[in-house]
Amino acid sequence: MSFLPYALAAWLFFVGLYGVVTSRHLVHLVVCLGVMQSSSYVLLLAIGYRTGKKAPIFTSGVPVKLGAVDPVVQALTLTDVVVSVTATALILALVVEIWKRSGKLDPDSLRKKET
Amino acid sequence: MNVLVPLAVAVPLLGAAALASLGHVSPARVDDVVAAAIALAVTVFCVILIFQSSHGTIHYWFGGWQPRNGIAIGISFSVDPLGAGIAALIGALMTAALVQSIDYFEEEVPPHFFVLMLVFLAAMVGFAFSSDLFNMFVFFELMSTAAFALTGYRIEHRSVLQGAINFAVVNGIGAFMLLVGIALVYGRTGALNLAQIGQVLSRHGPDGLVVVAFALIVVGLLTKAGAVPFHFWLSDAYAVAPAPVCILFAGVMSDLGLHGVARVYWESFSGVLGGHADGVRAVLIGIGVLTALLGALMAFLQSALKRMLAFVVISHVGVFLAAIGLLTARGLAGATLYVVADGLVKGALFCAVGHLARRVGHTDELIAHGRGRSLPITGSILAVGALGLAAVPPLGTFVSYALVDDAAGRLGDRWLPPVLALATAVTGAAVLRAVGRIFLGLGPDEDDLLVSVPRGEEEDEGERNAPRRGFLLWGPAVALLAAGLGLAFAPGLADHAIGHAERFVDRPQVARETLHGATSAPTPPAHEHVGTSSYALGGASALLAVGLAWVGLYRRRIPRKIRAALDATFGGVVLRLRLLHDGVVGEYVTWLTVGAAAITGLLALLTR
Amino acid sequence: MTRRTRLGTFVAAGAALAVLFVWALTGLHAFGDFQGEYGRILNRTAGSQRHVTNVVAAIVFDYRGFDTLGEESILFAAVIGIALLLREARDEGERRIDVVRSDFIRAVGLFAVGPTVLVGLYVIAHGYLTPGGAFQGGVATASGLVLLYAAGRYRAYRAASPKAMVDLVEGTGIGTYTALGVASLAVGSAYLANVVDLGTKGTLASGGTIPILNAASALAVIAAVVLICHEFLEELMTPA
Amino acid sequence: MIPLQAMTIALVGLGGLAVVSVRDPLRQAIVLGIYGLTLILLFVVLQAPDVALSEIVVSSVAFPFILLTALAKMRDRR
Repeated sequence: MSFLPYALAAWLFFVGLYGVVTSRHLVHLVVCLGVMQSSSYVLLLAIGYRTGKKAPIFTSGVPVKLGAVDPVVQALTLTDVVVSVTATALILALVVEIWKRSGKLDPDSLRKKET
Repeated sequence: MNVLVPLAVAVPLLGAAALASLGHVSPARVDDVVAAAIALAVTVFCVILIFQSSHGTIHYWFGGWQPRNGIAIGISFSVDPLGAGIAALIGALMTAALVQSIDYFEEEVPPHFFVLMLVFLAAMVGFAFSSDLFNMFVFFELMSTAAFALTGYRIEHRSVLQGAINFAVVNGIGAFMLLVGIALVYGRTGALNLAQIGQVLSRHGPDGLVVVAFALIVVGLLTKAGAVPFHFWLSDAYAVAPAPVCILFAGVMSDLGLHGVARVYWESFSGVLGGHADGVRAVLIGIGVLTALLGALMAFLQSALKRMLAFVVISHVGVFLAAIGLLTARGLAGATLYVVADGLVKGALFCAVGHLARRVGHTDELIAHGRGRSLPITGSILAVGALGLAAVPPLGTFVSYALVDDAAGRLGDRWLPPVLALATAVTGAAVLRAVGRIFLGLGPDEDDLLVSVPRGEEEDEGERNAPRRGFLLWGPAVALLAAGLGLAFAPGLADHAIGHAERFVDRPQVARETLHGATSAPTPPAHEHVGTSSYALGGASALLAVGLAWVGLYRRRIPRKIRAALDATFGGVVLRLRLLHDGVVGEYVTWLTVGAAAITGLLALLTR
Repeated sequence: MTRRTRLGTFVAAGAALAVLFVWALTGLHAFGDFQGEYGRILNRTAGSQRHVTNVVAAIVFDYRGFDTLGEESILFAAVIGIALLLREARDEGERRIDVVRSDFIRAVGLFAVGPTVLVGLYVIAHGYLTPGGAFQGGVATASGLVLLYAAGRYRAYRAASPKAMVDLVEGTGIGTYTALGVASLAVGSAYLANVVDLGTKGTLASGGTIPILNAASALAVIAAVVLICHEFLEELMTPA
Repeated sequence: MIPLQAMTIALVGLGGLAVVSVRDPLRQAIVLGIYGLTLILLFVVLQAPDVALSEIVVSSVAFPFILLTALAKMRDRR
């Protein structure tokens, strides 16, 4: 049982990757990328969790020696969330642009034409 | 405390913020000149840092958070002459690119372009200096974000859209693999500082977690570098970005991924994996050789110059990776010098292609056949650059090649230098062939062997107005080429590089310096002597390049029987290779998965 | 490559990679039993060293404040990138009028604008005391402005977010963050060093430069979200 | 591990699968919203309120907004 959260991270990773590879719609593809990203949030937070400990916020009355879950992974995850959301927005802008220029949204239809 | 270290990142970011706020008010040319001045300043900072750090690596702790009791609690930059050299290359290429942009674009360039260029500059310099694993990831992402927006600059072309989306998706997944690797490492060591990770990891032997984490980090970085089979996005993206942007992409961005691999291996993993260095070596050299050869072959099959140069970049990434993969100080020194010299040459080539595009309106050698006759300077730059690619003695790229040759010889890998020489020869030949067609009108103007892109889909097509000042278009190319090839004449360059590399690979000492503030004893420079065999190989590579270029031009003069035989042997392979690069992102991601599984699996097998 | 071969190749490689990945994961500590030194030290010392109650905020804006500079720059680059990608000349005359919505939704939406912005600002202001901070509060505040659109007042939304102004705010946010670092260089400290008086723990005036960096990031986030939404809205409002 | 944790983990796992398997983008946007809720729950359970708050603003405001605007735009033609 103590492996379950890590397994969840692995699950989301490969489910998302599968979605990206098989996607027939660029917006769907972008959302699948988002699922993959969430796998890294889960992995980071699961790694830093400590059973029985609270969040790393020591308002008055919470003694420091009680300890808390790892705050560093939370800071890393915060950065990760911002990074992946902005990346998603940027790719989505590109998708809109692709649709405007070619009217296509199936990634497979963007096959290169060579001569 | 050295203020130049943070300023090398902060100044371009401040400039970007200022241009974003006020750039709409000022004319584009003013924005451009301001950005170029900032890039020049960063270059100067980095050159000064090369000298300042040659007496000992500079460790800079942001926020003043020095390690307490040997445990890092903040983020640090480690600046050594090798890293500073690469950073100086970044600054120089950016300066050249921004100078060229003054006259490259016909339209009024929105300030966004320069803002992104400056952010891109800050990101690359930060990545080159950072010695914190997560901070490297942040700069890696920043680099990608700025870069793929720049790729999409000429959004109106179909191939641009395809190149940008492939870039974004494949690099996004690569970055994700890097992050997962970092998470695994943090779970094991509770540390993010490279040196400290190395200290904790080396207490135990390698197990599944260590090997897989290392593999995922390497896969992420190699995706950026464009090693086979993670290279597909690269040839699509570099072929469509505006020429000044390509100067950066081709000259240094790819190679930064390799710098990252070297850094992570030596500072963090060389202790724990040191007992299995042979396994790691086999994998890295294997990917390197595969990349070098495949890239060279694909470069030779292109007729569009930018696409060809994109494959040249891939091929040379393979050469550098093989050199780093030797896992010796000499190999690393050779690779780093090679990255700098070759980066300047590739930057010059793209710069010259930009000039050609601006003057002729086409950069496909079949379409532009004979139309470059009026541009002798551009033709000469490309021809000399092509010989530089082929490591012709005794110029800059050759000196680095000779170091790699020597490093491989000392390990007993005598087969490696000739293979790498073959790759460099083919890349040189491809460019020479194009020069022959475009600038001298040699050979026929059609060739069914070559891949060409349907008309109307390349970024740089169409008739152009003659620029007011041609000089700004080709001048930077001359400067870059002179710098790259002239590196050979910097006294004792190789000797010093080896000395600094020795310091770089001494993990326990680096850790003592980083975490406990120990001072480093300067390593005496080595005494490197270029052997005759290196001259022979370099010369052979250059001759082979000229010969193959001739074959490429006058293929029809080869007796029919030999041609038919060659066709039967290689035709199928070539066709299949061409079909693989079809621009479908789902397939590219599949290949990324295959590559990741193969590298991880092989590393796991070979380090057991 | 046909879709079938692609799927087959992917499933085979993916399965192999999955096995290796799970193998790596088994090398991690048992869930809930993390022993990492880094976080422990910060949990113990951040309160006394930085006079803040939220350790995560202390990491984000102080111990690893340089990461956050990078993060804000990514946001900045993405905004600029989106503006560059979608820049194409949009014809000013052809824009559509407001999308008609029911008056009820309009009223509810308009009613929500004020509170949303207030909540957002509150979350920003208390980021280093309780959960929250620049990003969370920034997005909430910006969404208040975007609510103006949801309430059917596209024109009101446009009036509330003139582009050049927001550009200026975005540049100022990221510029302030970077410049603060340079300021600490000027007084002889390390880049982004916390050189301001740390104040009393548990109050808004605590943490030295942390609140200032927090505010600078919040500016950047609000402007970034408004700009991104703006670009997408402009796309939507311009007929294809 | 407590049952609450196990339950949330199962929910997130199912949610991820659902997001990927819904192929129609508009429906997928809705499923994504629900998936976001499960993630928020998990982050709260893992004692990460800062991250949970981030995920709230991302999955309830930022993501739906750009996703729906983009989809609305692309509904126009064809």
